[in-house]
Amino acid sequence: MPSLGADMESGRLVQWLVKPGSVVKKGDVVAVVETHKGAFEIEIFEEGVVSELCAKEGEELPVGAPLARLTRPGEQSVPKAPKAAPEAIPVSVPLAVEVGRAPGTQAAPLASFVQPSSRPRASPAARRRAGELGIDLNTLKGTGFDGSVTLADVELAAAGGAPPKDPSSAAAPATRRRGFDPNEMRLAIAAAMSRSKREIPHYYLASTIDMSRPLAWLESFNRQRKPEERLLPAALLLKATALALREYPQLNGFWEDGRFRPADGVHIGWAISLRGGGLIAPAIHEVDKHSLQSLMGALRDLVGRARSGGIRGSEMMDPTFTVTSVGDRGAESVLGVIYPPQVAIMGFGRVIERPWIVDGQVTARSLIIASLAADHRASDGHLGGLFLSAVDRFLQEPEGL
Amino acid sequence: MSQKPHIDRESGRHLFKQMLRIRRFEAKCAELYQAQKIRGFLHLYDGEEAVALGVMQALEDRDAVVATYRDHGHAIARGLPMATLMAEMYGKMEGCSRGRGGSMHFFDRARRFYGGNAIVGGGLPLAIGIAMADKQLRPGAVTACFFGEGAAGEGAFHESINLAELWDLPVLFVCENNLYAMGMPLELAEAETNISRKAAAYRTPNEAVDGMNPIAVEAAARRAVDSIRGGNGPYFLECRTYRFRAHSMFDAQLYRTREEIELWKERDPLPRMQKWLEETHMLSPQELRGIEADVEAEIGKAVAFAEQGQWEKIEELERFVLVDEVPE
Amino acid sequence: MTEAEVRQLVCDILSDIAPETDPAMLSGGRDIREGLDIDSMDFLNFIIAMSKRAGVAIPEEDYPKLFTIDGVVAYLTSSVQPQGTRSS
Amino acid sequence: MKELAANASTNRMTYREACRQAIREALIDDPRTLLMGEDVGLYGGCYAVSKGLLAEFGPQRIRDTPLAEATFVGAGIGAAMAGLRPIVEIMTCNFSLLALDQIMNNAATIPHMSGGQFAVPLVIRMATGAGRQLAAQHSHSLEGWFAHIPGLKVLAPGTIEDARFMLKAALADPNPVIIFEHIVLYNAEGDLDPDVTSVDIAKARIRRHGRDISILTYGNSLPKSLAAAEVLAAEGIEAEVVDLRVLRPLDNATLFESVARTRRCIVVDEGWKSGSISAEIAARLSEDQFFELDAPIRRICSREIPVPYAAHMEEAALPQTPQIVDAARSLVKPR
Repeated sequence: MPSLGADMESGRLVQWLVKPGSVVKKGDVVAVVETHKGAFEIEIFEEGVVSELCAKEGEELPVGAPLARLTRPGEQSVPKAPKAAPEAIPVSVPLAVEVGRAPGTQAAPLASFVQPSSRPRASPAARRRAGELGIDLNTLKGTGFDGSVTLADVELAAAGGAPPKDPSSAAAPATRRRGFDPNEMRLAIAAAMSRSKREIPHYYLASTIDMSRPLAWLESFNRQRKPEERLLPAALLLKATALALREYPQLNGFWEDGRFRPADGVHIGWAISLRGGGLIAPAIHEVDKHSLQSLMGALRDLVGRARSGGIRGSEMMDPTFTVTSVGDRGAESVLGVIYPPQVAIMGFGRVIERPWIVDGQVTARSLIIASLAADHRASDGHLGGLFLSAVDRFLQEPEGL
Repeated sequence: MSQKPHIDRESGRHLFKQMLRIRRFEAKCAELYQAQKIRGFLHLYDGEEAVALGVMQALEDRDAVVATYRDHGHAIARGLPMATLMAEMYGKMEGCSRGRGGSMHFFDRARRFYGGNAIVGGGLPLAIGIAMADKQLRPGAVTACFFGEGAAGEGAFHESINLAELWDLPVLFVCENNLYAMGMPLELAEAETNISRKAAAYRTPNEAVDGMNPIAVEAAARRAVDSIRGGNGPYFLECRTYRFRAHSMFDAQLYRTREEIELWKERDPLPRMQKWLEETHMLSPQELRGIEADVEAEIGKAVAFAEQGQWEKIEELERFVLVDEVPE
Repeated sequence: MTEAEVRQLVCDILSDIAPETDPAMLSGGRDIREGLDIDSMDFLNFIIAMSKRAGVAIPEEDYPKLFTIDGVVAYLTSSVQPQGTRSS
Repeated sequence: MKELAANASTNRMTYREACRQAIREALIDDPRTLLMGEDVGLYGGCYAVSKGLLAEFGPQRIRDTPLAEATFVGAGIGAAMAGLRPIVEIMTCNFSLLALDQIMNNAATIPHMSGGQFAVPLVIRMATGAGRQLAAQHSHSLEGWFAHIPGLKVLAPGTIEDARFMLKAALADPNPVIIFEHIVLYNAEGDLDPDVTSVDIAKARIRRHGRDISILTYGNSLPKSLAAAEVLAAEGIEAEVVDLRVLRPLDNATLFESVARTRRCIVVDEGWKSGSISAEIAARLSEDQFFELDAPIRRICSREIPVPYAAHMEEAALPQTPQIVDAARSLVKPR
């Protein structure tokens, strides 16, 4: 049972996606585990052949307990491996896309050389378009050759019309749940935030940032574009934060074993509040390296998957910093609580229109209150202030983001 | 058959000087090869000069030449400028093949020099075609096609002689029989070692001649060319000769003895010609020094020309893979 | 597109975006952002889907007209009519 | 006296007749042209393409050669270098192997190796392909081998029109051009458009337009592919059939454009799959058009065996229409 978070102690195996004899590769999704934060797809980080399933579906297991045994390539299978295994090895069937495919759907005979792949099976054209649109291929059901996601599938999905990969289709048992259990999540948030407030000496800083210029730029940017290409202010805020983090890496990392460990990339956890209560903050990877449009795509994808329960365990584990933004209907400011073992969290309030003094004149401007909560063990307030200034500076030059 | 050519002072010195040009040029090539100025395969013609020279003496500008990969002697005797040959071996653009062919592939359209061909026997079919075209477009022109005795093992040799005879084509087949196909001795390669007899089997007029004697080769070549121009179809000339140097630069010559080489060197056409010219008072010591100085100067200029030549631009790499027009 | 078709389309799209909700229960004049707890990202996804499936261009300044289902119906029935649906 | 009037009145002719008319026209148009090869004269050509030409043009222009492929092909090369415009016929492409040295080492090489001093404006025609129960030594499709060689142009007429007019374009080209005439097509009959008097030898042609999948093919696989497209159309799959026509240099632009539009592609090639022209096309598409593809590239080629004699075995060895249909179905409508 893998640990999907610092606060996870156990998980309940909901569903196996492999069986003894299945060939697995690094990155394949092999099982679904329910935790107090909801259901997660469990990836495997080894390759080989599944020789034994140790856990039964429905079983609750502590972190660290074996779920299955694997025979590495070249190794002898353990004696307990079922005898039927060899012919059961579906070499031509990629494990990752088995989900959602009707049983009995046969791989076309021409596909016999196709190797199992951990990636969702998608055509190159679909893959490129999905990348442009920021659509996660994992969420799509393929209608193309050998069940692959086609360009048309992606475009249909982009139009909002695609049936997402349906977890309750015939291939998956009806017991499988992909959403987040609000009660479990409440407990998880309680545990993590308690730990944070118990262990982390927070300090708080806030700055008011004049958003008139970035928002004007955004408006003109969006005016020439179709809805699916338009940006939200969130993309600007996120990118500016990422670039500032590159300048101040002391805020991007973890407090572990009594010392700060800088992260090796800017993977920002984006706080998404869920309807019906609860909150998750999965990672967007390498935010500093995204263009605004690809970042926007990633954001849309992430929010979409958070709604449908398609967040991967690794995404929950990867954030190196968190951003919480209340959006256009929230409070004026937000002071965050750090998610351990991270060392800082950025908060953006709602954009508000207020009198503001520019060049000695009082004028109406669009403002946003940006706040930083940081771990005083890892950094000091002076650095935090410089960081907030940097965020401001990057926002004032939106064309450079 | 005994039309002994008349050698006067001028023609004698000309033959000597031409052979000396080839010999000294190739000595320079060997030196430059070891200095790594020239690379690739380098096949030297030392000892065989009388063959190329004697045959070329009998040819006219309108005639065509198809050579082998041992083509320095053919090219020089045909009148290709030494400088463009040296530049070619340097791989320079000013080379006679733009630096694309190197030692084995000298070409010169203006002198109807259809290339050194590095596939043994590969030039014979070309000569057939050139002669076909000449017969229609340039009546009276002769195509001289050089090849070694090793080519007699190839099917193309037999096919070509047969076709030339069958179609009465104006081809002068010149077999440079130097006894070794690379390292393969003639008697181990051919059941019938008399090469000219193979031509006889195709009813082609043929003759074997001392290939170490430029005067004899020239006389035979003139007889052959006269016959061809007279409308009698092809002619086969076997020139029995010997190469003094190894097959190419990297050859330990395990296949023949030093004694054999020394024996043949006694018949080296250059000193023999020089001795004969001196004895008949057609070449004074002063004139000899003059000729040698001329040749050395020409070689020096050729090397300088090659050194100063330009490398073809890499952007030109694909140029002439397909051509835009037939050169005129 | 008839009014009923537009209403059905809006409900379909909202169901995709907010699967936990039942848009059909929403009154036509209610702000769907509040009624369904739709944030700005969801709303953008709503606009994208609406634009594609109804085949209309929706400029950003028109977003406020689409905050209610009634608004969407009015917007689409007026703008779809002259423009015609985009065939695919 | 020598006019094309004989058959000009009728536009309907066989592929064989089209080849013959093309040769006649070339011989009439240019005194430097001659036809040379085995049994092209008295016999009238192994496939009767040159029947009657000896009587019309005489033995200097219609030259029967001995069975000496290396030399009569090499002679064609030399003659082209020295000013003639020969058409050399190699009876069937399996015999071309005996002349491969001349084609590769001389024809394809000399223009470049001589620094552009010599051109080889030669046309070599050869019969290719299987389907007439000629067994393993007379049923090759070696187009791909020749298409491997820089310095050559390789043509594959798959229509009566191309059989009729490609030769003229090939003779006008200053480079060595090889024309592969498919033995099964010789009897094919069709109407010539009276307005067409020439064709290019540079471009592929779309023979049937479609939006769902591109079938790239040539030679005798063209009619098979067109037949497959008919079947598919009845099922609602609109296949585009692209006739490669020119196998070297390949017309990337037309192929890429078609595949980028349909996003799916089948290459049908009577050659063996390994190291074939179909392999080349598939490789180019994946190198340059990878992100346009919506399905894996499929190839339908001959089985990798010496083509057997027995009719049912031979048929099973070659690409056939049902295979093309099945492959298209699997790519376009997988379920």
